[in-house]
Amino acid sequence: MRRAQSLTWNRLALAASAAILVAFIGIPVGALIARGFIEGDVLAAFRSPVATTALWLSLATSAIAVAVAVVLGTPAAYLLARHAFPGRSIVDTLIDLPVVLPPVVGGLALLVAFGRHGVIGGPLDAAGVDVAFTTGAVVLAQLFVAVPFYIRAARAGFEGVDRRLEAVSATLGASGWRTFRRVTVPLALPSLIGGAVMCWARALGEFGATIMFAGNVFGRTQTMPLAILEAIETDVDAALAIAIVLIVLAFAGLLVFKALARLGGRVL
Amino acid sequence: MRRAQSLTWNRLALAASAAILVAFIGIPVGALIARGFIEGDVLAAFRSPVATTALWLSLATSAIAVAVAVVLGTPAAYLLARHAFPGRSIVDTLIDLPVVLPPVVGGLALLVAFGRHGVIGGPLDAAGVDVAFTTGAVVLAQLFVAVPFYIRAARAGFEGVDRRLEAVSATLGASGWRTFRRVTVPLALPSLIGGAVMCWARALGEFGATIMFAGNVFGRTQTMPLAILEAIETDVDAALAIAIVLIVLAFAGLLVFKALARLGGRVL
Amino acid sequence: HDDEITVYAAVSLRDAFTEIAREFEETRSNTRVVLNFAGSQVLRAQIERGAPADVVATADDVQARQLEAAGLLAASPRTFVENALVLAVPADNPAGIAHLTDLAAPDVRVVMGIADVPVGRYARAALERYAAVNGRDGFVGAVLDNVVSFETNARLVAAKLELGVVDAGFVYRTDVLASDGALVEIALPPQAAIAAPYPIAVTKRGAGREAASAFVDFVHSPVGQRMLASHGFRPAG
Amino acid sequence: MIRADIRTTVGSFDLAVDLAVDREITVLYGHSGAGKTLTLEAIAGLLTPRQGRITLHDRVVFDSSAGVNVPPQRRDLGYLVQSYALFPHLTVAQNIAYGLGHVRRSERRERVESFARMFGVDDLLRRRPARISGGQAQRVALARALVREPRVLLLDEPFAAVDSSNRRTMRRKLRQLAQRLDLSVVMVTHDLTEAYNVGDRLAVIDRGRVLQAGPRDEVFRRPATARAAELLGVQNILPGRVVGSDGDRVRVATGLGMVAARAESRPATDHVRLAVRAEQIILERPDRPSTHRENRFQVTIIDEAAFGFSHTLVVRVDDAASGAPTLEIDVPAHPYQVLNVPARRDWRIHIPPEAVHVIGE
Amino acid sequence: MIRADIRTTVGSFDLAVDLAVDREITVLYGHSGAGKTLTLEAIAGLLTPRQGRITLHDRVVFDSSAGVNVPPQRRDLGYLVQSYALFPHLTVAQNIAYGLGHVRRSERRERVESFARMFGVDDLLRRRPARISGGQAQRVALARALVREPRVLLLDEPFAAVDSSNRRTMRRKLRQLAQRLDLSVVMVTHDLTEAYNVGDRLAVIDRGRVLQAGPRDEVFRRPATARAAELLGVQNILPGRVVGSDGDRVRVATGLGMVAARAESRPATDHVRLAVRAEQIILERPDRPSTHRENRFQVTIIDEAAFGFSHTLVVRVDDAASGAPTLEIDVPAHPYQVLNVPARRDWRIHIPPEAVHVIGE
Ligand SMILES: Nc1ncnc2c1ncn2[C@@H]1O[C@H](COP(=O)(O)OP(=O)(O)OP(=O)(O)O)[C@@H](O)[C@H]1O
Ligand SMILES: Nc1ncnc2c1ncn2[C@@H]1O[C@H](COP(=O)(O)OP(=O)(O)OP(=O)(O)O)[C@@H](O)[C@H]1O
Ligand SMILES: [Mg+2]
Ligand SMILES: [Mg+2]
Repeated sequence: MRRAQSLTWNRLALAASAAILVAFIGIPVGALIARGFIEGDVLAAFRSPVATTALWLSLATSAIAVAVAVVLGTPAAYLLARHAFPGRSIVDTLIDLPVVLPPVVGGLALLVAFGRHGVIGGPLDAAGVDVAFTTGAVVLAQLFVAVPFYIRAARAGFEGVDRRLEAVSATLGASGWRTFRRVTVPLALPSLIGGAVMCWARALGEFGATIMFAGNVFGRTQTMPLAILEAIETDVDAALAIAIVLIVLAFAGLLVFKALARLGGRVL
Repeated sequence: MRRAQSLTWNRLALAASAAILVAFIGIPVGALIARGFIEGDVLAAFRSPVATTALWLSLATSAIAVAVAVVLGTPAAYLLARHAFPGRSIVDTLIDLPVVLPPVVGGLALLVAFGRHGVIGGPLDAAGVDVAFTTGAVVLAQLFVAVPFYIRAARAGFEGVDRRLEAVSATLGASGWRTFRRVTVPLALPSLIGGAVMCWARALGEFGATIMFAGNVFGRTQTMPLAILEAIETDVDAALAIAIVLIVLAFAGLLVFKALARLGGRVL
Repeated sequence: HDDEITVYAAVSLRDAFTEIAREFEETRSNTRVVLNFAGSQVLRAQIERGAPADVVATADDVQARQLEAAGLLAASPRTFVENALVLAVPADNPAGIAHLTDLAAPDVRVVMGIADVPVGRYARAALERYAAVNGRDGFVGAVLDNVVSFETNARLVAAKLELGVVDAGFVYRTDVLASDGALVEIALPPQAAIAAPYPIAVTKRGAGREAASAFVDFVHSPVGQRMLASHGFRPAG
Repeated sequence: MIRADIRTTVGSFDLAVDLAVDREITVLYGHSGAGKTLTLEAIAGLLTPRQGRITLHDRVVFDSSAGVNVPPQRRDLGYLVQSYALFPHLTVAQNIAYGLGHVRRSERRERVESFARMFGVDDLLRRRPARISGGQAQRVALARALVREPRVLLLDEPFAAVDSSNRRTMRRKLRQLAQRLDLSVVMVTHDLTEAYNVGDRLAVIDRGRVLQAGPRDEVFRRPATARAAELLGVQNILPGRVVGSDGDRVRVATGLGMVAARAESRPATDHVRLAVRAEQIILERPDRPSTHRENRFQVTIIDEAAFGFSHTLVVRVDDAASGAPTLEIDVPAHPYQVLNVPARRDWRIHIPPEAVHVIGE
Repeated sequence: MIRADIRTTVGSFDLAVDLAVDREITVLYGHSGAGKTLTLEAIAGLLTPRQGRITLHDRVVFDSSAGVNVPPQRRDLGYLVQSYALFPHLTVAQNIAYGLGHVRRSERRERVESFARMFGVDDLLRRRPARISGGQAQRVALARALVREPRVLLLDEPFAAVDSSNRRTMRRKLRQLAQRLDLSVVMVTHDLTEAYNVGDRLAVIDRGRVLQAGPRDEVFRRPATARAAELLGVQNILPGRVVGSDGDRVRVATGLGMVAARAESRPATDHVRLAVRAEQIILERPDRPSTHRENRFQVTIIDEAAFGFSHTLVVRVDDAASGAPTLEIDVPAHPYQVLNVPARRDWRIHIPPEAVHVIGE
């Protein structure tokens, strides 16, 4: 069981399709970066207050969005994976809907619900709480758009956990919570991490829902994507330079995230 | 092992967080739909040529995009899950990048690479092949933006497959391919399906990269999201009516997709 | 700052309004201007749903008029500046466009806005006016057949031109100016010249604020107009 | 003290078990698919019976009529599952320590180490389950179930994967622990020798029913039914009819002729079966006078096989009615040599009446 | 014909196995963690040894020096893994049929059914593995490995989870199949009885090394080393020194006194160990004259235990040197009763010289 043989042929086919995909994604991104470097001033972008302010805002809001997605999404995913209840597949599908909506429409939906005249926004407004057009709205927009990716991955992960191990845990006196924490979650970890990574990436790249629901105010709701698309208005190449900042940040962030997760998986 | 007990308390906590998420997603979508029905003419939208033409184009292109994502993404995911090679985590992270890029920037990247002067587009143009601003470009844009979701889910699924079962399959004379097809894929199926669902949903909702790379021409490259966002420019409520068409379609599609997948999983 | 006003402005005004706001704050030390830039349609949708805008400046008088009709403005919008529709080509002009009529030549890739956004509306009007005046039937259809993409805003048109993936497109003069030489303007025949008015107004929310109307006044002031002019806008005519 | 009287259906399998276990080791013995694992799962709370009642040390943990159903984690028991089910993401030490969440850190470590030593897995503590052998995994799983020192212990084939010397040690440790901690243990096995060597009490299960339960020797010597006798490895089961009884002797007419059996009383029915273990039949030279008056038969060896250090002979009784069964006889190596069995085919056997168990059905 | 001469290191475990298996059943016997499973994995191609050579029926499937390493699926063998590893998503029938991809549909079905019947799982064919018992799973896995009728068969503890009656049937079927199809079978077991009952040949493995291999009886009777003897269940191993030999008799001075042993020739070294099985020592009444001249010892019973239908006595030889080992003796139930062992503690034993095996180390 320790080391299986693999035919070179199969490996080649695998490598070929992986290579096509890598090229398909890598060449455009590479071309973009190349153009940004040649035509734009990437160094200046790295230092410009527009980019750095948006960068920090993006980092902070996406981190919060992922945290909320994990905290709320994990139980939801577990419920969907483990408990049959009437309407489960409706709920399951409802959770996927934000992915289908063009983000601007999603932002509109949030605005309709959380705006001053909305079902939720109305009462909140009466209580003096503003949601739309605040930094909080950025987080909500990101959450709305990105949480389905986490839930779907987590659900698949939970479904893959051997239920016998959970049963054994119970016979060893572990409460449901302890079993969940010590057996279910660690075993579903690759999927949970994968989902969180996708969720974070999606939140980081979110544009349409944010500009619609949170607005585009420098320092308050202007995240990296908004900064990039605002910059495009005046100069594509300046925008590309900011985009490179985002790409570098995301690349580093993803690498670190995955390395930490691997480490965590090992330590756990 | 057959039926474990669950504390009502835990269930409540689970149900509560699931309910919060469902409300968070459901209320805005519901509000949107309500508004669309009240203010827009949904029936007219369902019959309008703009909506129906865009609908078919969306269905066709997203279906092709998902098919390509599955065909190319599955081997890539398997490779990433099972074979260690230098630079694996770089490749892995590169594949996630399109998610981080605001779609318009992604479209820009595609345009840079596939445009007339691009690394890929240049030679193609010389050979008389146009990629940008065609229906094919719609598929490529959707693929670019959506394929990471499939690959990530598939990778997690493959990682979860017990390698002993694959080893046993080999001792039973099964070729690598047969093992993959009869053991690895069926056992990773929940993740593969989850990934394909997310991938399809993302492709269906794709706007920014499409309008940038494929343009927005009625009947050729105008998908549902483009039609909705074009309509928004003049009449929000007409746009909402078209959005409802998209939501209904996506909801039905997702339900059918999942039901078929469950069936397939059982038959397999 | 004890006084903060929020200005919602069309994205094409970004650089000009950023400068104007800085200057405005300079003159009124206790006032801060928060700027929010988005497409005119997004601005309208946001204000309709209670966005905290005190002043709104759109790139399209249709949106402004609809806001007024919805009773969301304190006073009628006033045009404070105009932009000019131009025909632009990439710096290297790959299709060798020299005149508006070249757009009808076979295999020219044209981009323009959709009919629902100003830049598209103006482009069509320009073409139609030119065709009508010169009696060229079928000219508009031939150009439209050459369009590879109808964009939802002028910047998407400009971006494609800047990348050199298309041959020609209708944008605003300010876009050409902002492109740092990546775009070249092809002069439109006088028959096709079209001006795009930019209206500005104080919203209902900003009605009570002195700073809001002061900002609008500042935009109209010679200082404001000079700054706008430096970004390619023309005084409202 | 465990009492389980439950009834349920799993798939097409019908389980109806009534089992009582005292402060001692009870072996639940039965063939593959008899329902042993399902019974343990029901006691552990992993399988909810349709109806019935389960008490552990006077605590009702399940009662269908009262609606009681205590979840597994609060039944306070140790359960070794048949497939070990070690946690793949935890090391051996972490696996063993898993159930010790409530114990202080220092003590936990000590206990883990002492139990690991007890089962000879102390040099594997830092490995993951994927990197140990099958028998090692089983021992780790046993240590994991025992380290909590629960008062009720359910063991599903705990020694199936380990060799005899390990098995001996483990058995001894288990017995010591059971005594020291006053445990009630139910141990499942399909291995008759195991059943005999470990248990104080024995319960025989077949097709979801407990056929017989009682002190080990009692069950072994006096199977209640022919099926129980068969399961308990009685090779010779003869149908017969009681024709008389005097004192502690019962006389039974069988296909082999008249057979005398020792029985406390005449069975309730006349149609009986006689159960005789192969190793209790005595082979004698036919040409020497016998010291036994009863149950002597002239036989012919028709088949033989050597198993380990004993020989199994299949013999036909010479005067038997046609269609009468053959008998199996076990002869240890020493008498086999001394008597020089291979030299001749015709022998005499003696069946001591004490060795004949009468089953009235 | 299987030949494996390999060497590798897994974790901290060092495997260096040299094994040759002919067209017959070879049992690989060893304790838990001895390296049995790793050996099978290497032969099956699931574990690539660091160096060595493996041939299956004259086909080199692995040769480190020649760079040959045939993947498992082209080694044409059947392998029953210790943990069964049934495919959870396939039914029992589909599991069994898994390796029959090349066989025609109608025939496939027939073969699946006949093998399922052979191992008594024919009424489970449509179930998923999660819904069958442990022993049933093992039988399904065995059917799955055998149905392909591979010429080389590797079985890792194939009977560990099944009861004795199933075990007997399975053993018989396996033997028949092996003969009919001319198979080379390696069967791993940790169970000595199993090893004795199934194999033509026996290989004893310990700590990654094959200690001894040969025809079963040969290995059982003449363990090559003290460790092999111990593993093979020889209870009495006495260190001694050869003091003389005449004819086929060797005389050895031990802690118990002089012991005569039968040996073809005087061992190469004088320092030897004597191996004597407990069941070959004969208990005699000390007050009756003995018929044996050699190897008679006066003993005292110091402990005793009953196992099944035999009794194990631990005795001390009365005249033994201090520190000399005690002896274990097995007495079957019948002589135990006849001699009335419980009545006295002091006895005489006789160790037949034929039962004393001399190990020269
Ligand atoms: N989930 C299930 N669904 C349907 N039938 C089942 C299920 N689990 C077990 N069975 C059947 O119930 C019977 C008893 O199963 P159980 O696991 O208790 O057997 P066992 O006595 O433990 O046997 P073994 O010694 O082989 O482990 C078997 O015939 C089995 O096929
Ligand atoms: N992947 C591994 N990494 C490190 N050590 C291992 C690994 N697999 C097995 N071992 C060790 O190698 C030794 C031999 O293992 P193997 O599985 O061959 O034992 P075995 O003879 O089959 O024992 P059992 O009867 O318990 O199954 C054991 O001590 C085990 O702990
Ligand atoms: Mg069982
Ligand atoms: Mg093993």
